[in-house]
Amino acid sequence: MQDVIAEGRHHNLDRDRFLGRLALMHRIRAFEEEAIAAQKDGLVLGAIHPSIGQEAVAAGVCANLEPADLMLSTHRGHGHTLAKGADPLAMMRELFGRAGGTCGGKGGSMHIADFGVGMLGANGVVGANIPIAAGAAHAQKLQGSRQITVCIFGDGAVNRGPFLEGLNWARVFDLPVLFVCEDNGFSATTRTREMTGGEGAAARAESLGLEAQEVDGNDVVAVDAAARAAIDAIRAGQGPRFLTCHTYRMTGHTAVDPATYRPAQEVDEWRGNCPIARLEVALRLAGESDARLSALQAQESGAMAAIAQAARDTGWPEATGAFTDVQDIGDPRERAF
Amino acid sequence: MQDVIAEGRHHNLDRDRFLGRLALMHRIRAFEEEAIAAQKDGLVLGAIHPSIGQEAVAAGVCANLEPADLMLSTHRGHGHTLAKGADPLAMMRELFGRAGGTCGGKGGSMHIADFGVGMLGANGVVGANIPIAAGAAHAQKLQGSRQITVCIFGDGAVNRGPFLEGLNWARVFDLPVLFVCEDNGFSATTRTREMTGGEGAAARAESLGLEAQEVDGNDVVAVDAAARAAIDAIRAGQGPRFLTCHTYRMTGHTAVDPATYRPAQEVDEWRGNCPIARLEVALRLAGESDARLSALQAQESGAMAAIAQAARDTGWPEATGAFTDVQDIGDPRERAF
Amino acid sequence: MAVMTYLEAGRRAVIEEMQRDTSVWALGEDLGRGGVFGQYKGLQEMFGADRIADTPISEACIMGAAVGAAMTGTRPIVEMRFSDFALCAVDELVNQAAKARFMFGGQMRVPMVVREPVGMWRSSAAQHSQSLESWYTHIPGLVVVAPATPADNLGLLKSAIRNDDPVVYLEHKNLWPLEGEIPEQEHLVPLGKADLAHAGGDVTMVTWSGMRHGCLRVAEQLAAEGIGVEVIDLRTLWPWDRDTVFASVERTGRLLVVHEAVAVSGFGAEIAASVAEALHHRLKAPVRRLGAPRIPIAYAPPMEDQARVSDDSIAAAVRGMLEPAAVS
Amino acid sequence: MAVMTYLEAGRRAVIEEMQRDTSVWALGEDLGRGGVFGQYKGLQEMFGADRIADTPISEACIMGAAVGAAMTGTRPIVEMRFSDFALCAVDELVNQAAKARFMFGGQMRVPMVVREPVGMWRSSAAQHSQSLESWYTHIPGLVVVAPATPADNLGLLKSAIRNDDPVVYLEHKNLWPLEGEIPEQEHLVPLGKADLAHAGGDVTMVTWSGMRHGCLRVAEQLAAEGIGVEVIDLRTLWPWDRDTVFASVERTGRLLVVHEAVAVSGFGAEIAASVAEALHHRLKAPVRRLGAPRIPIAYAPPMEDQARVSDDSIAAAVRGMLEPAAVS
Ligand SMILES: Cc1ncc(C[n+]2csc(CCOP(=O)(O)OP(=O)(O)O)c2C)c(N)n1
Ligand SMILES: Cc1ncc(C[n+]2csc(CCOP(=O)(O)OP(=O)(O)O)c2C)c(N)n1
Ligand SMILES: [Mg+2]
Ligand SMILES: [Mg+2]
Repeated sequence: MQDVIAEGRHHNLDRDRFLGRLALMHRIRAFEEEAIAAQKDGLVLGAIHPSIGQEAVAAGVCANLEPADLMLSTHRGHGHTLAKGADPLAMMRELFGRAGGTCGGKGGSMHIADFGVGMLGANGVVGANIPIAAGAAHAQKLQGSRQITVCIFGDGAVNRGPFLEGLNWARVFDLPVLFVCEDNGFSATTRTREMTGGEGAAARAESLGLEAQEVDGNDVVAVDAAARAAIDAIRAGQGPRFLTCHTYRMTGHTAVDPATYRPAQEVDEWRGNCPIARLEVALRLAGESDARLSALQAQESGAMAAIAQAARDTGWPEATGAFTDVQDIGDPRERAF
Repeated sequence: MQDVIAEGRHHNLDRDRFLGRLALMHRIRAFEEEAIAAQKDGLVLGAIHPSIGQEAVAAGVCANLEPADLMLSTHRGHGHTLAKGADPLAMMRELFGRAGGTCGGKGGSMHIADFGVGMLGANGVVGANIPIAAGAAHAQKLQGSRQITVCIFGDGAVNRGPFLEGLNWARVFDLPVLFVCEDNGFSATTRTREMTGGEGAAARAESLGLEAQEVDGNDVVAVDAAARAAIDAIRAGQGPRFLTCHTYRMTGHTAVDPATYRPAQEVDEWRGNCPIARLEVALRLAGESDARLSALQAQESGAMAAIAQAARDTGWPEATGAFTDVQDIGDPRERAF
Repeated sequence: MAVMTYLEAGRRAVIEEMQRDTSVWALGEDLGRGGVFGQYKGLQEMFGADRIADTPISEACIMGAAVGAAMTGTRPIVEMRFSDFALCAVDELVNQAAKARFMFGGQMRVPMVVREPVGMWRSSAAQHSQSLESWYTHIPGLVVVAPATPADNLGLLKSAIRNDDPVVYLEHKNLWPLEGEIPEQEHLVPLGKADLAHAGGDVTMVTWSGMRHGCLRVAEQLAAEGIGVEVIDLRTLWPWDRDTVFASVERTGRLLVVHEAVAVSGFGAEIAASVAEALHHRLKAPVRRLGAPRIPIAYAPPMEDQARVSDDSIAAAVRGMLEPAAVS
Repeated sequence: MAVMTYLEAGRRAVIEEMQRDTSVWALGEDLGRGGVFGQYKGLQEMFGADRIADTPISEACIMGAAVGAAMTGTRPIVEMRFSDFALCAVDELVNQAAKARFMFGGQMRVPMVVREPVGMWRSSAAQHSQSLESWYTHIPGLVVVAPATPADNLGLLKSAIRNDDPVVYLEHKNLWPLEGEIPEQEHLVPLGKADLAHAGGDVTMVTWSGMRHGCLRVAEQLAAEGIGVEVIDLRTLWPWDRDTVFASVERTGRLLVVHEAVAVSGFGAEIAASVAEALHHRLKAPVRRLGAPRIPIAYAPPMEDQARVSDDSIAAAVRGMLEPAAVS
């Protein structure tokens, strides 16, 4: 993998840009490591789906968005959400079900949303974010906005009908939306390849009339370049685009899944392909010092430890919150008469 | 259009085969003309969707099936159903809601099925037959059967999610199923092209891993050849195939739709491309006599007039039929206590 | 007052609200040619193809895109054509539209109206005739409306479009041609308020949608016999106007709920159970429900009719409730 | 008798029926690795990948393909993983599976079992916790089953697989680890028969699924105080065992229905309304229902708990029903 990284293009890396990306990837990694540890302590209440190993997709795609752009994610959405600018403390509180969580403790990991930073929600239903994203982009078009929408989903989602319906919709209405398939090879415990006819996500997108590209999803430089080009084209009014990022999750499907359905050797190989390590090598080749790189990691992981502690120290939300924001009319307390 | 028909291949037409197809197409046309007339008289109770102008698809595809093969159709399914061998009198009775109808009067035109001849149902929900067909083919595979399933749907169905899910399913499980897109250019009052991203049905099928072909759907000789080749391949165990037949409906979406959303000139052009007339020209070129051809038409239309009359003369089904075949346990008469 | 059909009234509601608020738009199949029943006739010419949007046959995406567009500052009117086809978009309505505001902690709302024509309509058979309103009343986050008259279709649809939460709006296909008086000036009917359609002191009859008309026929017929039937058209099913219903039952001591949907687990069960729970000691007769038997709807009239609640069965039910109780 | 978990019992049912009848097969996501909860563990090794079929994430096609395969001579067991995801396949279940036999005039049947794990389960939030059984009871053509014990999960699942019409089979996720005694020999529980889980003379408590256990705890607690609660676990919701319920209410004069689902338009409404209609004059107190408020289910425990029916609220409801009636 070092060979790949040593490619010439990395020598004239925009160091400031990628130091920022590296910090972000460390932040995502640290967030999820803290969350996994906290789940072992019983603090994270519901299922979490770590994206450890996939950070280059979040950092390479979402960091290219303007704050007012919109983004939709999946059950495996911590990285995307952080990259879109959500507050990690509020997110950690949400995972812990505490007051001050991003959704006030109502959603948890699988339903994190932060509309304040244009993050329109993770989703517990595979593929359900695709039509919703098409709709958000539809509204942007109706409103004559210059903003765009990014919709990230997994390789498993391409076998659900809404994938076809949503991509077709985006093409028909020529909407400002980038669809990103974060292809980690697995749909829960199943190898997606075995359940997928044809060449896969990008070929399907092309058949629906979307220009599509595939990149090494563990190479943040490549993801960044591809996402930026697509986003620029979309913002220039060229309609929807598609991007597949090939990656791998280092953990199980959930934080408690031992993932015995895949050989240790495969996992090891991918561990050697860690997107963070790869970017560090590239930055070193571009002249960044070891000291700077490890300071950056230390800073992010230190900050995240403090955040996890702060989340632990936060109280529960009020029980009465269960009855707010249901709907404006009708009595949500109704249990029969 | 005459030019097309005059192509060399029609000179060595298998006359017996295509006289049979011609008779079938006349039967379909006569059935629907009787049904439309009967609807004007108030005899056909629910909506009917005529396939006048599209008969070459039914004749070219379904007549290649063995009786034990299975076939699923749509709301526009009279032709397919007749071509699969259903009894036209029982069908006409079904449209009239009379006793002895194919479904005992419970279904009507949109829910005609004749399991006795392998016709597993029209469907009132666009695209819903695609997963069901995949399941029927799945059962054939599980049962080690040599039979195959054919699933016919319209061009509008390719924008529904089940299209993707069903085709992918057929590829993943390598099922003996032929998907036929009967592309008449319209989804009700809308031009499907304007609502469809990319190249259309066949391109989507290919992206899902199915070999796909497109033919002139008003040329029964071409449809027959393409369908036969696909069916042979499927029966030989080569997995699912896809076929688009380009055609046009001469009537409105339903028998009462004046179809003012399309220019008269377009309709006229297609009228000149009538699949029955084209086959007649081809048969004449191949040496068939005018007398024989018109006798054949007269025979079919005469027989259908008698059938329509017989259907008119049939009584209503028993009201108590409303309570049978709901489910074996529980009281279907239940209206509250 | 002008006379207008139920269909025209719905069309007027859409026009008025689209004129009033440029964030309102409609999406669905064939809307450019007026929609399948003509409810949108001429609207694309008036408002352009962006705001009266023709869509692919993609119910899941029609509903899902509306959710996304509603979350982000627009107010979509979703046309589902037949309520039966909305079954292709249940995840989008129930798991997404209805829950988003709550799940995301109130960060935004989902102001969308889902128009789903319901009900039996000349031999439309099992896949074009369903009435599933009770499903929607069971789902937290949804408002459920079922107008029965032209004036209510105008006034309720306008209120639904202005509502900030998702509304399932059930028009009855059989009522499209029904004519009725409608105010010339702006007409809003509040959500959640029933209409006391006929006064009477002996039996409270609660109904909605298409069955309002059968109930009124029977009420008038029985009035001539000296039996006083109070017909309450709920109009909004969630939240339903319990105050009006309870006040009436307190007076009459008798409740009959009449609806077209299957009786078993129909919304009549909720009303009957609520009244039985709250007003047991005021009841002069057991609560009663009338609805369809638990059968799919057949095509042929003799069988199709078995799924209908007839005027006769309504009248018989009322009479039965007035007989001296056979306490065993 | 052997002791077995609820999960193991379901697994045994599938094994026994697949051994008995080679036309039975199962399809769903991740079944090859045992399914998401381990209900199918080792089954692919036993029966091969054709009969324990891993599928794409295609709920609509899983359900739709099962319909096609059920119509043509096989007996599919559909695994929906969480009942919430079955909302992606409602057209296939309601418009197709449930209606096909009727619509096509009885030409064939659709013998399929749809397993949909339901209910609240440790901070699973709004999209992994729903209980929508009342929806299915409203749909002609569907049988609805909701087992609460290991023995019932064995015996009912076997009966469901042998049933010739589509069965919606609702296992409760919280019950997977519950242990219970199970007969060693073949054990079939008939569909449509309730289980009288606890005898008592003062109040009839009708329940099912997860709530059975809370009801039994309360019944035992109240028995110590001299209050006799008869707990009836319906087990099958359609058709429900009206005879058993009515006979009990005739004895006790009091009905309390307890379920986990949202109370409004929950299946409790159907039972309460039916009893109020049929046994009004026998009732010593108004019928009562307990269920969840009409809210989506929240993630954080303090709010999540608001959606639960607690033992305390059940006990309070029983006590309330035994107080002298406050006839106003
Ligand atoms: C409609 C639906 N079906 C099934 C599930 C259960 N499920 C949750 S995540 C998952 C795998 C998704 O795979 P992919 O889309 O590749 O995302 P990844 O987990 O790999 O990030 C499944 C099957 C679900 N949440 N929604
Ligand atoms: C899911 C669904 N959406 C909408 C409809 C209403 N509808 C009936 S036929 C039709 C057009 C279908 O077009 P196509 O598939 O091309 O078939 P064609 O009518 O041209 O034969 C529509 C929209 C339906 N029956 N089902
Ligand atoms: Mg994946
Ligand atoms: Mg068409």
